[in-house]
Amino acid sequence: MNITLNGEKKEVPDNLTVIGLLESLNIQHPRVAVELNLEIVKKDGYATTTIQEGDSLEVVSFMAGGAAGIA
Amino acid sequence: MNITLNGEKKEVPDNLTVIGLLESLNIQHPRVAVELNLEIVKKDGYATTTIQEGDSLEVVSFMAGGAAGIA
Amino acid sequence: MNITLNGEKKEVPDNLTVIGLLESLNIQHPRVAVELNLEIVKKDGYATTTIQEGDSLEVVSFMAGGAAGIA
Amino acid sequence: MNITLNGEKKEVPDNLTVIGLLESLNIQHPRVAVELNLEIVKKDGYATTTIQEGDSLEVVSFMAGGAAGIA
Amino acid sequence: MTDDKLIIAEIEFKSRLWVGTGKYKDFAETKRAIEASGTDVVTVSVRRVNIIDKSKENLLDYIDPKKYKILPNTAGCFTAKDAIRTAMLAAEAGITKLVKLEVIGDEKTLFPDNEATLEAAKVLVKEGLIVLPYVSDDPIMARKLVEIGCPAVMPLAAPIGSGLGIRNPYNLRIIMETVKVPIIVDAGVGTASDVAFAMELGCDAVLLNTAIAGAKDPIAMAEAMKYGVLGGRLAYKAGRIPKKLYATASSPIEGMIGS
Amino acid sequence: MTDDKLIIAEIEFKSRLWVGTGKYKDFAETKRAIEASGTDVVTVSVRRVNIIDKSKENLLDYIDPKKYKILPNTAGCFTAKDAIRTAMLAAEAGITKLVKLEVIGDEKTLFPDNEATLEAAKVLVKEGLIVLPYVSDDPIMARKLVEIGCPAVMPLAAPIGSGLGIRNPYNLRIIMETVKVPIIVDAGVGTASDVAFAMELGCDAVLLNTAIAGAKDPIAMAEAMKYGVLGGRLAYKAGRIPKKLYATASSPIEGMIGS
Amino acid sequence: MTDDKLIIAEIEFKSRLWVGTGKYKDFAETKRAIEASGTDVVTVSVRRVNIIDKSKENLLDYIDPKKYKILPNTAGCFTAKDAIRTAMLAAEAGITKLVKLEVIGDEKTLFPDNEATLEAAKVLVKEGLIVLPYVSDDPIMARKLVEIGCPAVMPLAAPIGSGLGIRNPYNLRIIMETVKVPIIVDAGVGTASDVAFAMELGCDAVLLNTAIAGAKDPIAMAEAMKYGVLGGRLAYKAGRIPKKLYATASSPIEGMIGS
Amino acid sequence: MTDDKLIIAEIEFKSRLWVGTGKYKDFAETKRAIEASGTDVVTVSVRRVNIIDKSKENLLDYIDPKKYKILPNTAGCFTAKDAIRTAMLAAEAGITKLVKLEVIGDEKTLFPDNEATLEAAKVLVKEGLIVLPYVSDDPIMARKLVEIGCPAVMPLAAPIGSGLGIRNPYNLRIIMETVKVPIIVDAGVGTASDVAFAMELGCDAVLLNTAIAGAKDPIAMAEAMKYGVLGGRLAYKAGRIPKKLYATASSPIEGMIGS
Repeated sequence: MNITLNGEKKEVPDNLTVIGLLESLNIQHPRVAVELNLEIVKKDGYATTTIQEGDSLEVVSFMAGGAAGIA
Repeated sequence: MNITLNGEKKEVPDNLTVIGLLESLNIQHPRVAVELNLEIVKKDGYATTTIQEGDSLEVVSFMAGGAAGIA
Repeated sequence: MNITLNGEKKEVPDNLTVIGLLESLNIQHPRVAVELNLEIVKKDGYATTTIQEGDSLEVVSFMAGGAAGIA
Repeated sequence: MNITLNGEKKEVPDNLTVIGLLESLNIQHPRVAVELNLEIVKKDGYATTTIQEGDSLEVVSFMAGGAAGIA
Repeated sequence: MTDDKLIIAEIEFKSRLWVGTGKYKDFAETKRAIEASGTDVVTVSVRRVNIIDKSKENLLDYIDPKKYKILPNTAGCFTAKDAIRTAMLAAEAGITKLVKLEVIGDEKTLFPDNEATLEAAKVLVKEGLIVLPYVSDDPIMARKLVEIGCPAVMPLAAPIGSGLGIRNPYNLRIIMETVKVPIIVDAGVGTASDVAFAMELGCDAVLLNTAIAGAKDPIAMAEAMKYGVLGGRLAYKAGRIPKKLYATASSPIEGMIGS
Repeated sequence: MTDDKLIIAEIEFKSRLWVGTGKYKDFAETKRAIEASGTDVVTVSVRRVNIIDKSKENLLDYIDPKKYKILPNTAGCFTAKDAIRTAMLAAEAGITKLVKLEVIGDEKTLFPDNEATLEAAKVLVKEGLIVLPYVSDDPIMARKLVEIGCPAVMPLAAPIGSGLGIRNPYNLRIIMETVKVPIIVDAGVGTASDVAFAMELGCDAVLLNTAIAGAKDPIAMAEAMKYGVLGGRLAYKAGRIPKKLYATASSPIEGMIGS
Repeated sequence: MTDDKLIIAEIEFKSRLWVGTGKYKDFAETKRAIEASGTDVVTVSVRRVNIIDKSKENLLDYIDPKKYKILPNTAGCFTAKDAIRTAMLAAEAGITKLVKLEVIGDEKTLFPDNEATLEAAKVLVKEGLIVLPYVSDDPIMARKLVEIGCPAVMPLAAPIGSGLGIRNPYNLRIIMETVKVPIIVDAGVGTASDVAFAMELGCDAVLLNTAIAGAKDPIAMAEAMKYGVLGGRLAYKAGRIPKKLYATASSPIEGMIGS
Repeated sequence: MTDDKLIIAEIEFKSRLWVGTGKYKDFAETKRAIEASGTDVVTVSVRRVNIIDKSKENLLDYIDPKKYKILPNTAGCFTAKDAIRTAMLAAEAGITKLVKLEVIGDEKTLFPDNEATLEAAKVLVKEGLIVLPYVSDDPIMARKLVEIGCPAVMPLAAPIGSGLGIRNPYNLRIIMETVKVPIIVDAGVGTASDVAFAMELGCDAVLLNTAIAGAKDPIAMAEAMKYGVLGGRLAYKAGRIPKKLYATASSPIEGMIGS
């Protein structure tokens, strides 16, 4: 199925859970946060939350970035 | 009847119009503004607006007062 | 004879007085000052002071020039 | 005999040397300097320099005292 | 500089020095100070008519609205609601649609409540008033006020009555880069060099009250301020020499020392 | 000064110098600068994980969250909505409830949008986050942010990355008189004497990034800033001599700030 | 302020703005700038008469010595000897006994050589000249110059032509406490607010040249300077309000200068 | 910065903070303050030995000359003659050839008498002393002192004990351009940011006394000053970011506003 991940179209297997997605991307769970269709997915929901066709996901983490305003 | 004028209780004759009130106080019409129960009374309404028992009026004008914040 | 006038060699007639020199240069007397061999020549001495061979003269006046240090 | 020591009159024995004076005052030699009648007495002259009647001596050392101007 | 006109909402202002009417000994002194200042803009507050003491003189008997532009202010208002009410009454009084909008956020320092000021400005602009808002020296707030229809902005130089002068010329500069309306420095200046400096920064006018009314000799200070504004504006237009560590220095100093 | 602790929302901070992680050559330099600064508080941004380039190193492999307090920021957000979303995601990432809230009002100057910041702060405080808001040096806004539950306020000293230092110590003084929470100067400082001065004014901490990362030798500047904060704080606690025109002058010059 | 006269060595000066004649496009511009400045004191240098080009115009054909007080200066002299010679010639020229004594110590910065200036002043005072010495802002040197008979002192505000303005108002204050003769700020000012500030400090006059002649529009800047001096002097006499952190603050900030 | 050594007349100084010994409660406090400051240079005055009270303790019992470089000063001398006499006696005492030469010109302000200082320096240099002269911030005088053999110059930042800090960084800059010897700021600083700023300007060291001894907590202020000097020096070497009106501004600001 097709989803939007971090702003980019991506094809992923059906019935994929959030945890499945993260593992397929081999992203360590700690220190990331996931937003599914503008709703935050709690860590304890990663395993039970299934991604649907057309869903939009954001997976974010901490990056270099400074004092005020410095993106 | 009793009204509140500029925050003070005052007894005035019944069926008094705004213009009547101003004249009784011998306040020149120009350069004042009148608020009746929080509604502004336009100058052309002075003659036709009658004051009721318990009304609250504000009659204001320009006073010395300075730059920002100086009351 | 040869003299030095304002730093430049110059040939002038013998027995020339200071006033004679100024007039030959058609310099107005007022507002100038004359130095003969590092000695100031007072105005009333212009007529009686004769210039000798090899003398060094400075004739100065007021020029544009500004506040401190601006030559 | 009478001398002036650091601005004060003082009576001292005759034929006193500078070193004798310092010892009589039990002042340690190092870190002091001596001026006899406005002339500095070198350390190696302490033993040979004899003080005369009426001499004026200054015996100074290092004291607390700060940055510029703070006596 | 006859062509150096200040125009706000199609109103032409002859003077770039605007003055208040508070804190004077009496109306006579007020009048003389205003005349000495050479201003044509006088700001006044809106207050309840004194019902009891009818004898009380009226400021406008001294300051002729035909001669001076009257700029009502909402001084003393601590909420958007009160400021709106006061401004609407001022407009209804029928002399002018101009209003100097103030919503004070703190009684002690008289700093403006920028948010409430913006809220009130939105309403008053819709009502057709010409709203000149008193705000802190915040470029973002200045931009928002212009966006909602304020034809000028009046940032403070320093707290009202403090006499500290232009505390943050950098913010004023940034405000002037951010919005393209006249900037009128309002409050905080103390002396003639302060107003001259404000004009040299490129500000369009200065409004003050305490600096004149609170001086030992208000009339002389009023005249001093007149010259300060004239001198500062002329210097701004004349184009000053660059600052250098010394005259023969190759490059202008880059404000690294002492600034 | 072992007892001179900075405590915000029951969290104890060892260092009064907080640093950013942006603009460094690489993570190795970032790490060395942070170590040289002696800080225990590091601010980081919240960004999309790079999906394509999995090899890409992670900042937190260099900055150990066990060793440093991580302070996520909402840098780059221009609306309350985006800032709220970013802050909530940062909290969900599970390292900390702290957030440095920024809502930028202007891309050019990076001035904060105070109103939007207040709006976002209200939501985030309700959500249980510890909100440290970046705002302009406006005492009224500082008071409102404290009233809605911010445990500290982070006014700017000067525009981000400007290096201008404390442009308006007067406003910082007034903010410190107005609110009784820690004041952390955020952005605008350029060198060691700037941070020392901020501490001498009574500010509780300084957060900076560009001044270190942008210096010719970031590691040396990081160390310089460490000493600047230590010196300034000690001087503040030590109680400086009054300013006088000269030592024997009878009355002190009380205008210590800015003069 | 018709009674606010500046008197030096029994000579009464109408204007507190004194101007130089250097660096102008031509004599016509010089004349117009001087007129716009409202001054009655013009400083001129003493130079060799041009022998070759007799047609060359003379400055004094434009600046009428009957209308203006001519103040010859020893600009360009680097030794006491040259300055003495130049000053004596100026006096002999018969217009005035006034001389602005300068002995330059460094070609690059044009800082005065205080020692040599004092040495020359001693000689010239004995010769009966009225010596107004250009010196650095050193109170001790000011006192020595007054002790040997200078009726006024002319400390620099900043290096000649730098346009930096009053760099050290503290020293000027101390000089005014140390000597009781008129203090004329000489050199370094750049704009109208600088001269206003000098007058507000209590200085008695300001002499400048580059700030006017070097401006994009010298005539406008000359007028600006006129107003700056008038405004600053009036403000000084009027008695300004004290500086406070905010109006209701109990104690004034006394560090008025430099802050 | 192990290679960042200060060397004057072949003597190597570990610390760039030099301190005085005056105005302390007692020698014990003096010792503790000096230790806290981290200095290795201590200035002392030269005074008559107390003949009467032999019990009196000696400063050097507390400040070990093996551990600290002793810098005798001629504090309190008002003539070249007295300063020469005092300096010669100090040298004869046999600890050092170093002398901090002071000739005070005015008891009230403690400003130096530059002329007399130069005169005394000439004699003392000939006598083989290492003369570090305290002078006003006059580039010409600095040059003359270097020309006659002073290996460093000690200009004042502000009047002694005034705590005003660096009043004229411009002059210090010009002095550093004019002479190529170490510049040690002497007197006038008040707090840690002042000394940091002096170092950031490029000065080589700072000497102070009152700012530490006069603080409420001299020991804490001594430590503050240590950090101020370290931070300022490191920042100077690190190369600070340029000052801009805001980060994205194309050109550094040219010090036209606020400076």
